[in-house]
Amino acid sequence: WDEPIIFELSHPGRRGVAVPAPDAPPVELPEGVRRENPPALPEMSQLHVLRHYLRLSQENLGVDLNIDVGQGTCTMKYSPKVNDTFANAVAELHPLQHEDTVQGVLEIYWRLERMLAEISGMSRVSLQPGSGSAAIYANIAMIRAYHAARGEGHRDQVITTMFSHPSNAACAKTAGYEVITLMPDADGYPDIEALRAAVGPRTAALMITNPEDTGIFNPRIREFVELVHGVGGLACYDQANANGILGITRARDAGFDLCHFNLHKTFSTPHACGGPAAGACGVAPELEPFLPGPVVSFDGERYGLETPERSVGKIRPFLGVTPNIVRAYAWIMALGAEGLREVAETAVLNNNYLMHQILQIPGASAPWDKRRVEQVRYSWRELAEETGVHSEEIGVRAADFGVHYWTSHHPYLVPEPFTLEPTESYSREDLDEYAAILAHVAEEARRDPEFVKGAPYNQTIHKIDPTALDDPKRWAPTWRAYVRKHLSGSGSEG
Amino acid sequence: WDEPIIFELSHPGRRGVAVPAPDAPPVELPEGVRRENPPALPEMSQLHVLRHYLRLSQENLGVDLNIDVGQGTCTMKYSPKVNDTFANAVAELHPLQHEDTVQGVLEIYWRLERMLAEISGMSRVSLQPGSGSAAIYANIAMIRAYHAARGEGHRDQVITTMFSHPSNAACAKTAGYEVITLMPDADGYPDIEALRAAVGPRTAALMITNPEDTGIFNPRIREFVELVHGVGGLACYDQANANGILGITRARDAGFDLCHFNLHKTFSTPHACGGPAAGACGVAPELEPFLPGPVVSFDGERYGLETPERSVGKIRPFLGVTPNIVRAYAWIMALGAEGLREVAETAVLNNNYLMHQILQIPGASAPWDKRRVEQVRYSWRELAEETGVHSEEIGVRAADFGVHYWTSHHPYLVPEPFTLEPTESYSREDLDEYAAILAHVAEEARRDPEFVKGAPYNQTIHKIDPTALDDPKRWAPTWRAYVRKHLSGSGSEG
Amino acid sequence: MTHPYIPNAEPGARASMLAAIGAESVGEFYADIPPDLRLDRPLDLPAPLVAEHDLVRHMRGLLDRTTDTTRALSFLGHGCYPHHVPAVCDEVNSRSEFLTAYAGEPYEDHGRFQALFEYVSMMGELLEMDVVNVPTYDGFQAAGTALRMACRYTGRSKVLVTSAIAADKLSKLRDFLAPDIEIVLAPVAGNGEIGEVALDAGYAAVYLETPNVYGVVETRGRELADLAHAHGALLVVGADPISLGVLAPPAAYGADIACGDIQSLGIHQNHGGGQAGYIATQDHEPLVAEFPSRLFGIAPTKVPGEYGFGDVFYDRTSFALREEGKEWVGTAAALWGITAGVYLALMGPRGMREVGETILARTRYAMDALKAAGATVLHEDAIHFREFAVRVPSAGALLDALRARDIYGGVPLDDRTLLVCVTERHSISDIDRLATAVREAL
Amino acid sequence: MTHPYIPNAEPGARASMLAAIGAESVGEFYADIPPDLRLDRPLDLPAPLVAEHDLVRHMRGLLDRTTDTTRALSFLGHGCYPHHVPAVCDEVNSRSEFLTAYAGEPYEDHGRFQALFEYVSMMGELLEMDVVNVPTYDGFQAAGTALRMACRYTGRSKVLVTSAIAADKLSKLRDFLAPDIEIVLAPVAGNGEIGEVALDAGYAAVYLETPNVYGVVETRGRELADLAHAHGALLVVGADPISLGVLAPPAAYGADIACGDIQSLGIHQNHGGGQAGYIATQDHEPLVAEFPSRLFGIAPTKVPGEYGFGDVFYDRTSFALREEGKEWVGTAAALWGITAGVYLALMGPRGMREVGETILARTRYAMDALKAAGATVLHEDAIHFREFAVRVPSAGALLDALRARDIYGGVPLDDRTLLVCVTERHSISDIDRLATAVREAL
Repeated sequence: WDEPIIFELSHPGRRGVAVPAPDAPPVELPEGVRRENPPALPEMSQLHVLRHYLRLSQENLGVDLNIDVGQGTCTMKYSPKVNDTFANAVAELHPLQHEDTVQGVLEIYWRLERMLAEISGMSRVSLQPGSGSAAIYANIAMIRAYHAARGEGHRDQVITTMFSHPSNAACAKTAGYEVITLMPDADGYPDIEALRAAVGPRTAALMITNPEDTGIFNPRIREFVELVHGVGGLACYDQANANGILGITRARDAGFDLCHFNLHKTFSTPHACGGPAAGACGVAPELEPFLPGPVVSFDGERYGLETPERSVGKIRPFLGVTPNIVRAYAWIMALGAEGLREVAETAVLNNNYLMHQILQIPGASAPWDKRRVEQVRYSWRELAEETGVHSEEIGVRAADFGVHYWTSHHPYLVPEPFTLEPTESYSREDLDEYAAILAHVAEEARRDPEFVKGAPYNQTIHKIDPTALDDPKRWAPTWRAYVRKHLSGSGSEG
Repeated sequence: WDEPIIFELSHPGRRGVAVPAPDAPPVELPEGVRRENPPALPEMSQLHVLRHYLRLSQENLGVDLNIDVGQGTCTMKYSPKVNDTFANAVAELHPLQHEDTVQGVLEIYWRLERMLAEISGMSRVSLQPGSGSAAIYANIAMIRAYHAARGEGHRDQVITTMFSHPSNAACAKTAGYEVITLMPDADGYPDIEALRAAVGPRTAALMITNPEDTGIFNPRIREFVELVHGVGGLACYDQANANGILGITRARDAGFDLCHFNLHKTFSTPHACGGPAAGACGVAPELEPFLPGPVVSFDGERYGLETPERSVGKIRPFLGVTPNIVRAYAWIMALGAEGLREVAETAVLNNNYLMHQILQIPGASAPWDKRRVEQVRYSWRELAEETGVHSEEIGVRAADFGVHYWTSHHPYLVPEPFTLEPTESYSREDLDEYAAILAHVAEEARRDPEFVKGAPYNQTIHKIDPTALDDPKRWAPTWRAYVRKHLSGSGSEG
Repeated sequence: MTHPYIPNAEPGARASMLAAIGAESVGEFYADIPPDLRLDRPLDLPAPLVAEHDLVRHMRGLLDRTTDTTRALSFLGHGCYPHHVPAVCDEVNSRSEFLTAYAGEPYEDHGRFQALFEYVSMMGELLEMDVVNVPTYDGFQAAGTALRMACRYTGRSKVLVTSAIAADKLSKLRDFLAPDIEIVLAPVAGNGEIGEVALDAGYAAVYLETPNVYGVVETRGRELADLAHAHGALLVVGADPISLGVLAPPAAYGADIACGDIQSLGIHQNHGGGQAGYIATQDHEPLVAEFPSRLFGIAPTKVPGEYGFGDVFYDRTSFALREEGKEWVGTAAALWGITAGVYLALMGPRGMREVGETILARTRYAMDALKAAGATVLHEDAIHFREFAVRVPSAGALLDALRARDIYGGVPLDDRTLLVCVTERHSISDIDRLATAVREAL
Repeated sequence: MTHPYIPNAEPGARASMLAAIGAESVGEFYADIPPDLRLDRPLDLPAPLVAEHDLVRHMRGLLDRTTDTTRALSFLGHGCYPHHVPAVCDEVNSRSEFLTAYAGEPYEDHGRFQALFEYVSMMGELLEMDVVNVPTYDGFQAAGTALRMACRYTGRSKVLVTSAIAADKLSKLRDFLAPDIEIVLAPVAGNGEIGEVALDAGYAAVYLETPNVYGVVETRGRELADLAHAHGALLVVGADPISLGVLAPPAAYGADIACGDIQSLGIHQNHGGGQAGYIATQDHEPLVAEFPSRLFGIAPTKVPGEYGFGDVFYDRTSFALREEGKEWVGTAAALWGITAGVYLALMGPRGMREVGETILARTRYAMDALKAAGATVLHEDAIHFREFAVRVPSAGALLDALRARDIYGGVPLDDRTLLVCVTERHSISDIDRLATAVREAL
């Protein structure tokens, strides 16, 4: 489809949906309060709005459509369709309904909390955060409240690692902490000597992922935790990469005080173009009083809501992203303990199989000669040196074959990175096909680098000129800005 | 997508959904009753089944995706999404539930029946038939029963017209009638002299469409009806083409004894790749006793079911295609009398506007210089004579631009036909775009006929070799037949 | 106000289009409709609910006055069955691309052709037959057509039909075969199976169903096939495909035509709107020629190795030949064919076997439970699949008593006989709940 | 049995893959996990419901123990609103392509980029502002970030916040701004609007909401903008976009940043899971630089006339700069942005005006009706949009009495104050029903 911008489809006088008439006396509004000019929204009939968005949807990929192993760290897995039907069943619930009218939903919260407590080894879990990053933030807020409650508000440093998600650093910073980032050592592990040097009386917490986004499991993780505990800090586990270790090893068993899961990663809720998602914060007993409120309580007969004594307050409105809570609960119920372990083992098998295939492509490598758990950060360094084609360009060209990948978060410590995480959802044939596509593109890059750099050829649009997006004089974050800067001829900046 | 046949995606041992375990003692089956060899169905995980079908869905058009004015006679219109939600609400109703437990659905049947009675002028309506053709068959069954009840079982001829849907002829034949088909006269109307010659004591009924599939309204329709009535026959109105005359003129007002509507055409239920659809038979009082059973009754308080005294019996199982009954009812409720008239007038306006655009394309014509109501059967005769490109080939090439059309039913009385029916759902811009595409393809045909004949170029697959489909030695109506004839090497016919 | 469904009703668009055509008003296009046929008043219809929310409220008000089989415990079957519908089936058949498409060419509608070809192909595997039609309306129509096919094929006009068949279905067969085909009914034996039959050279076909209307699995298929063939007749078998993971397919014991309804394959009950019919034969040209329905086949394209699809032997149909075609063909139930294909692909051979085993076991469990509860189970020694009949003092009274307990106890076949349906959706505790309620009510 | 969600759990696939890698068992891949960290027992979780139907039964059993706002008459709002959701909104956001996509490039995910660009563009029209973010989590987060943006922009660390704000939202602001920003509360005047405020040069921003927590529409926006600007501070306004068809957008009276929640734009209540936040400013580079969220912009491609999309000024974000970026960015609520775009496109300018008029009129009608029913309506003379507060002897007792009549009467703000929400979904007869019940209960 060559689908115009929606404003170009507008025709005055049309409409897509009608609104109930007031059937009560109209209300007069004083000048300045009433809107003067109608907003220049599109005017379209219902079919035309629908057609536009259906066409746009077809110009999008998704786990359901492609072999989505290329968004490493994101744990792209099958989100069962049946779980969407459960999520839809809560569509018309209001979050402030009386507890008596939502017992079934509260029970789901309660049961999911108990399950995640068992999976992590923690004692209580908050399901309020709207995503993994929000859960990281909630954990930091609890850490801050914990230290403050103990009169240790002077602790103003958070330690994290370079291969942990940037939100660990960014949330800590937002919460007012100084951030210390441990770089990988020669073996690819976070540098324990650097940690030793960093910990001290100012240490509030260690925020660490394991396995990190490289897919390498840090076998000395307990030592890391103990070093931080030794100086009175807390240890907080970013379990975004939990998919390969479900039922294998648990956060609390390594000594962590807090952890979080991304329900949209490990527990299969859909990624939804980037949310709504859901996060879960698990805590050890000493942090329970600080959990965001409310949490669900159960007296053996009835479910209720209560706010912990020293709660950090609200992380988001209401109880949580209930549709995703329902989905995650249903997903675990469909798998059980044995199933979760099969998820983990299969995700790890798939990852190691894919790594085996990828490493046979000349020019591809996986820095550090270590075992990997559920994902691998690969490098096209050799290929880029040989051909001048960068990892991003190879990824774009791969999209011409119906798959794609993500390079990695900045900074590119691994040069020319690409990060693959095949999860348990994909079949061997999928992995073979994916590897074959990358091998083909790598071969193309060798044969005709300019061709690969010119990609895409097979997509809705062609290669974008990105320079306009970083130039305040030309950037157009909305259509009205575009019209003003590029179509009206004035070109002046607002 | 280059999506394999589903059998090629099978991997032994996988499955897409699990089944509840028996948890009761197994039942032994004697030899010959138990299946011996498991069926060679595909074995796939759930995501892979889903992905396969989602990809196939993307390789399909639909009213929602394209400017679907090209399936003339089919009345492709917008089927409102909100009506699907109502249809889904009856998904778990069983058709033989006690009447007390389905009062709301029975009321919808009752109310829709009253609406269609008002729209047609008939006194009662059966909503049982599963489609327009089934409704035609039901009408013929009632005609047969009516004559039989009057001791006139000797009437063994049904008269129809060449531009009525083939099902009128085919259903009459199936019901045991000899079929007499009136050809169009020089003006494009069904030949009234031929009718005069055809009617007689053997005449059971006239089955006629108006406007016919040419889009021409027969102004002498009442004379046709009277001629048939004059010999004791019944007049039956195929209202497949009612979209342009809703609220303008009614079947009963022209004297018809029976009529039918296609709810999936005029009343917007979705075409669903070719069903489930729904038909409605309207009858005058003298035919009420023969209606298929059951019909819905209403005593002022409660809705019930009853079978008319001399009912022809079942046309299909149960009451009707309830999801579509619900949709059609909701569609009329959203429009009301004024809205239906706007539907008709806009459909007619769109048709005449499109005709105006199409007739400006060199090589396109609309045989018979008559006004058209809601559709037009056009001809590429001139273009075909000039270029050798046939109408079908032009339609296939048009598909490369995201639209398509249907030629017409056989025989091609209008040479090189194509039949367009724009309905009320399309905007002026849609019609302009559609006409522009046809103009472009016509121009291509002139410039490079072989190029157009080689189409498609922009579809999932390329031009099909149809010869294998009519050759018993090579045809393969199933994958197992294909494997046997084409892959196993034996090539023998079963 | 311009209605959201009618873009060109907007006065500006309307005026500009009229101007482009050179017409004064829309009335001009209606000039051929004589004045005495014109309706001179607005239609008398309820005031419209143009605002979508008003419509939703109205419809919800009506639809809430129903109590469906998820809100009661239902044992209703008799031609429409409460099997589990995998969510993926609904996901696929609600896709706009499938739901709103119709009859495009094999190119722009490649997906529809492939999905339907795959459906017939999977049905072919289940049935062990090479030719399966794109779905016709329902199992009733499929049976009627199958018998007409047999008559056309043999040139005969008499069929032997089991009387272990639903009354409504027989009503449909009578109407549909009426003009020229005689129906002779075969008796039901004491064990619930088809009884002794005698044939002569006038018969085109023997028609039996398995499981039959009483849920009884016929065990003499091979014998009846041999008998029919010995008299030059065909064996036509109505079989529910959901049983064929455990029961032998009709082709295995010699049936010439199989037919039935596919509603059980991933399609909701839909208040009876989920029916769709299949007809299947071997790849025997003279019999294939008698199909009225469309048949989709696989075909090569001009690119080597690429598949396309198209109509097999289109010239059989009434689309091609009007009254000279075989019966008629129209819009039937294609979307349910696609859906049944999704179901079969999800289930695979194991799923089909398991669902059959579960239904067999639970049906037997329910028979035992109801017997223990005091009902008389008919044909107790026969093999039952999914349904069985019980004799009670008053079917109506029992059903009323059960309904008061939110149980839809079964379909009354007559005043004293109740047909009870048990599927994989009914847990043992559901069946126990029924049995307890029956015991209390009897 | 191979689980339907895990294709390679099939033992044959597993063995062949291990063989291809040259590994003996999956255990090898876990060699880096020290034995003392290994869980030496299975997780203690409920027995799985692998059969989809068993899961459906289980979930339905839980979910049926809720009574949602279609089964009761609900007047609950307070941050989550029962507006009508057009069916097309649900159709689009349930499309697999959108629902299961994540973070592809502008090429293979062109549709996502365009749909989100269109969303921000339509919001821009509604707000009369040129820069709108890809949705953040919710209106709480949007307000917190807007205030942080104002502080970063002005280099100050004190904000004046209206106290006519939801307690939970204030709790979030306190936590989120805690480490370095001081919150000063502005009083509420007798008419329910923000009261008199005094500023000094330490303030980064004045924050008000309209309609505010009491449903009162603020009328002194221009005055407060001028006051803030006179002190070098920004005016930050929290506004519900559904009101902006009739109410002046914040930009019209001088607001520098607008923010709020878009749940009202075509998104179901979702038990509070339908929230999504917007933040908007004019196209003023230094202020744009303070956005932490992603901004999508339109860009040319190498084909003249073709549009593409991409991130505007990506280097602001924590994705690019980790702790040196602005706050953080992660998975927030993009699908709700797409949905809100669909809603705005369906409604158009007329629909947005009409829905505003209807809500204004019905809110006033409800205030009059409850007053007549004996409740004390607070801020009666103010303009109310969608919500108003009433004083009653006991909020809890009244709510219980109403709930017994299947009415969710409102959200208690304290023991004696009830917040009542009226939208276009509430008919006059719904309101009358509430008023009657209130009269009877008081």
